[in-house]
Amino acid sequence: GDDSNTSNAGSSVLKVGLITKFPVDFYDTMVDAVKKYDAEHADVEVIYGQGKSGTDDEGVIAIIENMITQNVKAIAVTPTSPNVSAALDEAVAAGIKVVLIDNDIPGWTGKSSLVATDNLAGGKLAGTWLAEKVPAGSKIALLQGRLGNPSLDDRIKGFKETFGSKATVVAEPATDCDQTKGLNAAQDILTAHPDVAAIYGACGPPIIGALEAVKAAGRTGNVVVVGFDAAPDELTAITAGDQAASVAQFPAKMGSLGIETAVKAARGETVESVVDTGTEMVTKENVARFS
Amino acid sequence: MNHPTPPALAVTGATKRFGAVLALDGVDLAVHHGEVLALLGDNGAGKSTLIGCLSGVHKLDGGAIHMDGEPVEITSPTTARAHGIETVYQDLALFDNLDPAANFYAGREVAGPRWLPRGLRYMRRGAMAGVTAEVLSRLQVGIPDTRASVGLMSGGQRQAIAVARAATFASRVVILDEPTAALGVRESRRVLELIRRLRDEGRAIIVISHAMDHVIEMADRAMIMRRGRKVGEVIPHADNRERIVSLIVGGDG
Amino acid sequence: MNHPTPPALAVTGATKRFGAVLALDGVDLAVHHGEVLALLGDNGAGKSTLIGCLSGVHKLDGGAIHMDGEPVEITSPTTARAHGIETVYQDLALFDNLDPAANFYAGREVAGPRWLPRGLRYMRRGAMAGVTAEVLSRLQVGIPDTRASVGLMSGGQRQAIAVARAATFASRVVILDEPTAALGVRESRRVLELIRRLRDEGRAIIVISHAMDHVIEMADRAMIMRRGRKVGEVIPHADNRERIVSLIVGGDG
Amino acid sequence: MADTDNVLAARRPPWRFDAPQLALTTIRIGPGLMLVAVVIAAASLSPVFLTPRNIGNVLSQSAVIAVLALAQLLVIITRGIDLSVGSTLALSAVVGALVFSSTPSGPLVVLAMLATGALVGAVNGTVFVWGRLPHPFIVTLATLSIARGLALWLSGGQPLQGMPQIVRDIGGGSLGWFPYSGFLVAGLALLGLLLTTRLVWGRWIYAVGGNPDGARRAAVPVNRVVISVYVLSGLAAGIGAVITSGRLNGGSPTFGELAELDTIAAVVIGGASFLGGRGTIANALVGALMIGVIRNGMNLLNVDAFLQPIVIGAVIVLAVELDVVRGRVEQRLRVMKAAQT
Amino acid sequence: MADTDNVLAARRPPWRFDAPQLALTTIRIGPGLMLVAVVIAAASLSPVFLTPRNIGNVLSQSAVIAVLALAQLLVIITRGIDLSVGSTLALSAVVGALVFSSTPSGPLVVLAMLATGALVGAVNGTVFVWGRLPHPFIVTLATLSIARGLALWLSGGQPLQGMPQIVRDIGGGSLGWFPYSGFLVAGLALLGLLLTTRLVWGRWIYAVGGNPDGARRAAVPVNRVVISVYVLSGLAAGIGAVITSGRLNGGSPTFGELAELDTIAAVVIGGASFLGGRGTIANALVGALMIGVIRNGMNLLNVDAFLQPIVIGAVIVLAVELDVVRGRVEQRLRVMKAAQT
Ligand SMILES: Nc1ncnc2c1ncn2[C@@H]1O[C@H](COP(=O)(O)OP(=O)(O)OP(=O)(O)O)[C@@H](O)[C@H]1O
Ligand SMILES: Nc1ncnc2c1ncn2[C@@H]1O[C@H](COP(=O)(O)OP(=O)(O)OP(=O)(O)O)[C@@H](O)[C@H]1O
Ligand SMILES: O[C@@H]1[C@H](O)[C@H](O)CO[C@H]1O
Ligand SMILES: [Mg+2]
Ligand SMILES: [Mg+2]
Repeated sequence: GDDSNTSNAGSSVLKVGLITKFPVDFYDTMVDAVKKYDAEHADVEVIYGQGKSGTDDEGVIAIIENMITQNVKAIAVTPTSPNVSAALDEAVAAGIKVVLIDNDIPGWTGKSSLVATDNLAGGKLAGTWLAEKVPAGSKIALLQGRLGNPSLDDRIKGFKETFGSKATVVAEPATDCDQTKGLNAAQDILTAHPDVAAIYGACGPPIIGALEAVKAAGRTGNVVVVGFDAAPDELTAITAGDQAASVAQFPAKMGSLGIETAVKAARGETVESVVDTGTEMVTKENVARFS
Repeated sequence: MNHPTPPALAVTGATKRFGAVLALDGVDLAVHHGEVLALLGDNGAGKSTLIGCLSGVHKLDGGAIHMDGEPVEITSPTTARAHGIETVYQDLALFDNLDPAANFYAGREVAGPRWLPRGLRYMRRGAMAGVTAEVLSRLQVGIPDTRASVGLMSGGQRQAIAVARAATFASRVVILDEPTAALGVRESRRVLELIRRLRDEGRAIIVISHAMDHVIEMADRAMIMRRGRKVGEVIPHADNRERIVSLIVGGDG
Repeated sequence: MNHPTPPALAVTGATKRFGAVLALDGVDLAVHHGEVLALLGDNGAGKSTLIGCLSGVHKLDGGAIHMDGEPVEITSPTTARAHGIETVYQDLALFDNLDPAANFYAGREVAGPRWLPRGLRYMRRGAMAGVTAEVLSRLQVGIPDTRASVGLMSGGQRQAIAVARAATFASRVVILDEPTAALGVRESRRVLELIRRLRDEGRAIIVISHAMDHVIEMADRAMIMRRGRKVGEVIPHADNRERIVSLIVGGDG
Repeated sequence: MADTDNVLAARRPPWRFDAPQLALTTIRIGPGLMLVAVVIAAASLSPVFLTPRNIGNVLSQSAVIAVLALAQLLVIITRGIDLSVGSTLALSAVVGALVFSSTPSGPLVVLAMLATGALVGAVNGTVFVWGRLPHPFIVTLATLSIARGLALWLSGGQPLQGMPQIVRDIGGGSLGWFPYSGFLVAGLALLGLLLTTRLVWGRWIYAVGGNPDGARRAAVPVNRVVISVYVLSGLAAGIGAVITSGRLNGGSPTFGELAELDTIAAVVIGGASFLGGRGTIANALVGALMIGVIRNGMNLLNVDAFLQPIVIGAVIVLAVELDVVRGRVEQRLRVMKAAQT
Repeated sequence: MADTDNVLAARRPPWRFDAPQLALTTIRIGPGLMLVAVVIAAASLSPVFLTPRNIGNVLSQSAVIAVLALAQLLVIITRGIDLSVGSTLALSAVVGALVFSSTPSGPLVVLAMLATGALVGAVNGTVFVWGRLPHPFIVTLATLSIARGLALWLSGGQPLQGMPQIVRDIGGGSLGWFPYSGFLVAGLALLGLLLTTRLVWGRWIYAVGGNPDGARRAAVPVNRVVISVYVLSGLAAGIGAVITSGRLNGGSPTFGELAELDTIAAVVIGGASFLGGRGTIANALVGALMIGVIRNGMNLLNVDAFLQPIVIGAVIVLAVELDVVRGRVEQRLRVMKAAQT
């Protein structure tokens, strides 16, 4: 429902919470999809919360606690790490249904459902894809995300699993998913290893930075750059041919399916335990579908 | 002494409050060109406050200031300086991180060109260093390295720099708040000589001091304050030393 | 004066270097119980350095210290205190953020129980406040609020607190570095009285001062230093004032 | 206070109504007044705010900042600063989790966390003191970086799951709605109060901050005092690690990011000064709670995530500005009172 | 210097070989010696390090920290601190990107970025001065938070693509291997040198830091000087935004995170003191380059990501410790030299 008018409308309105990690376009897309759902369903009121960074466990926990206080019936949450599970246990104990979105908490059994991309699978997808694009024995570099962030780490782990030993990894610095750090790291890698054949990154912003370094080195199109998330800037670069590919997730789908599942669970309906929102390689061929 | 000309600096009915403390209560003071006026009084009598009002650090709550007979308003250190009043503060107010020349010229750097705003002017560092070195050598202050920062110098050297700074720039009035407190015999003498020289050049001088010997030696006139009021004025002399002390200390002393 | 007993404090052949500066060059000093020794000399003569070595702030490079005839080692402020030596420093060394009682007892807080390490003991704040209030009232220092921090107090009040602190805790020797420099006539008198009282109670006292009047008034003996050396010793008196000054200033003065 | 009062009773006039004194006493509560204002604002904007459950939330959400702020206060009183607290917390938590993976003993895990924190603090203190560094900013900035790196390296960059029951209780348990971590904070605050107002060591901390050189001359063991406050700050980071790990049931190398800014802000909101010698335990707690209440209130009111930093920044500067005004009024009242006597 | 030398020439002994003087001059290079050491280490570990291309990389990677550090130095000389530079950079970049989305004019975009930075700086300075806050830590911590919030809000949390050609050139262009941003830094450093050593305003900055109260009594316009350094620091953040946006061809609200720690570290590595009145432009540049060289070297050597923060922390504290030792040796040499005369 339209929260300003119907928030006090009594028990017929179901109050559910959506918690996202932090303010980036990925979660904004998710939140927008949920807001759309909210507007279309007068019998549901969604309250929102967001952390400060991709690893802001404390912030997410505070929001969970506050939502328990506000008597929501279900929470759809993008967990920053397994560390938020204790707070989610409290929610479950208070009779609140919990739906995890975006990524799982391995081994946590309290959830009603998981609506997510499998980041490990996404990484594997990128590894398989890139293994076909680079000649055997060449050099590649990996731009890690923020150390200690499981979903970002999974994207690297999955990549390595399927990419195998097709090429040597000559560098894998952490970029904190920061554009400037991605650019600096790529500059240094291209200087130390001018023959690097491909760069794969665990998140979008450092890849956007890396593209600038590739361009400055005069190797645009010549280094295979693969990102993750297919953020708007990446899509532009793929269309322009500067970037080769990116692993797309579907945040809007995650959002709408996630909130729908949460509402269902709160109403006592049965829900699927895993809803895979899937990943897909975005390349120049299919980029039009994503823009 | 009889003065046909108006005093170089005169304040009448000076009143100053800090919150509920009445630090100055209708004080009159006048000092003439070529005269050394000693300002005496016990701790907390209001001496520093009074000269603070004359050097623009404090603003008077009541009272009027005249210079050479003309009414003037002293509202900031800048206006005091513009009126030719220079002050040696009790705490010296030196910049420990700067060299003697920078200390001399702080806030009145020699710089150009004139059409630029003051802050953007290019400093004539050579000229400033030259004058400073000359003044200090005239004062016989032994400063081995004139480019060292004054924070590295001894108490005596520091006091000498502060006094020399005021002496150099005062066109009309020099105010000194306990200029010899930390000085030894030799250094004190130099300062006393300097004060006499300034007087002979026609400057009006106000000196605060607790050292009765120095007062008797240099002052033409002494004005005594107690609890924010003026309680007397005498020509200091070895003979009336006791009288001055009893004025300072008051009836209950 | 003739002293059958050994001096309360004696230092022989005191030598101290700061880098290449020879601040003390074989200085001998002795002070007896019930005696006030004035330590005179121009700025930089080495007076503060010498007493710094006696109060444990500096370590002597050469020389020996005896107390009541016994050799002692003074290596830190703690050992000096343990030997009953208390010092009023030139900069007072007060804690502006603490009240008078905390200043009095800094580093020697009254606290218990004894079996705990010193830092973990519980302070007897009442006892400390009581003694402090009593000492200050005996000294007739007008301190309106004994629980205010000393940073809010006037220069005179602060100096009085520093002097009273040393007077209270010195069992044998009190050292005062220019204790009246910032004081007015009345306040100076109180300090001079206090020094006399301490002497009468049998304490040995060393006072540094540039104020010749005060030296003549209070000192039983004066020792003069120049450029790190002892250059003379006199019984100060109004008659030999000139002689003392010329000893201080030296041949070229 | 009681003792002092006895001694001075003799010289005090008998009690009478004393308006400036009353005003002075009220206004001295200082930053506490600002906290009350913020609480009233939050309570009137959100009906949930004053429910016991939410108060419990505020307390457990503020507990870590509060613990760190108590020790940061001691550091700041000595004119220092400790930038490394957040990273040290992460390192302690990771070490705790690793210990737990090889032994189930709760006390051992807690001990490991506390020891790790204290060790980092000892490094900060000794490098600063014995290295004669001009300011602790540099060494604690370095350990900020190093401790985070060690935490990442030890954990392989992974959050490590699982904590013994005692840790989970300390961080996440509660007595009714009142979290155990709230009791822990209260206990530590009382210890801090004891230290800063009654014990000799606390007096020395203030003396060192007020006049380090004077303290040395007064035979205060200055170096040991300075080192001790960094050790206590590291220990507080270890305690913070216990609470955080308990709340989150695990240890992660990303814990405590930017905690240094929060704790310093708490201490400064509480009226302490970087010039040293000033600040009280009660006010540091108030500062920590103020930050906690503002964050919680904004979550309850569903304030846009983008706006939250703006509101926090504005409230912090407002609180300190109000305290400046309060201080000036206090000064005026003090003068008025002095004039009476 | 030249002028001073003329005046004093008369009282100087004629030149002769003077070992302490020589040692003194060498050692006074100070932090520069440490930079040379780090460069030699990097060059001997990586053959690529001293190639023109990599030097170009180091310069362009250090440019932003260098620009911010030049202004942070001025702030620190006045006893202040500016924690807000990183967020201000982000805000300026976002504003620039938004302006670019409605006008293609390069100069207008640059102007918007500079003006935004200067505006935040002006807020910092005036709130600090007119609010009589005890320390700029608080207000700049608040604007750290507020500017980041505004940047997120204005951008909707999105990185905004696209910058005019002039901005792209400034940030990403180069003359041969020498980046334009390197020239920009050099130019700003020269301006800084002119300001701090030759212009009246610069002298006032040192005077205010050395003795604020004395400066006031010497008729130095203290408030204006203090406000000006925060405005310059904000302006530097605007310039940093131009460089960053140009390098990345866009403006993002996440730019400049933790830049405040890097710039303060650069200034402190360069020997400036939080007590004010001390520090030089050249040494602040050295500090910034030192950080840039270490980061670049670790990337070239493919140092494990976990180890990088550890190495950075260790090198920073080592550099400052070496400078402490250097300072003591200098002191000794000075005394030796004084003894000669
Ligand atoms: N800024 C201030 N705020 C409040 N009270 C002040 C201030 N300055 C001075 N006073 C008070 O005004 C009175 C006069 O002080 P002042 O400094 O003028 O004394 P003084 O005669 O110079 O003493 P001294 O010989 O110790 O320097 C004192 O009671 C002092 O406490
Ligand atoms: N810590 C130090 N380091 C280097 N030189 C010092 C130090 N302390 C004192 N000196 C030097 O030692 C000499 C003696 O200084 P000292 O302070 O003992 O003089 P003083 O007789 O107390 O002078 P004043 O009357 O000015 O207090 C001076 O040349 C001084 O510069
Ligand atoms: O897990 C999330 C998302 O999947 C997205 O990639 C943004 O950053 C990460 O932290
Ligand atoms: Mg005075
Ligand atoms: Mg001395």
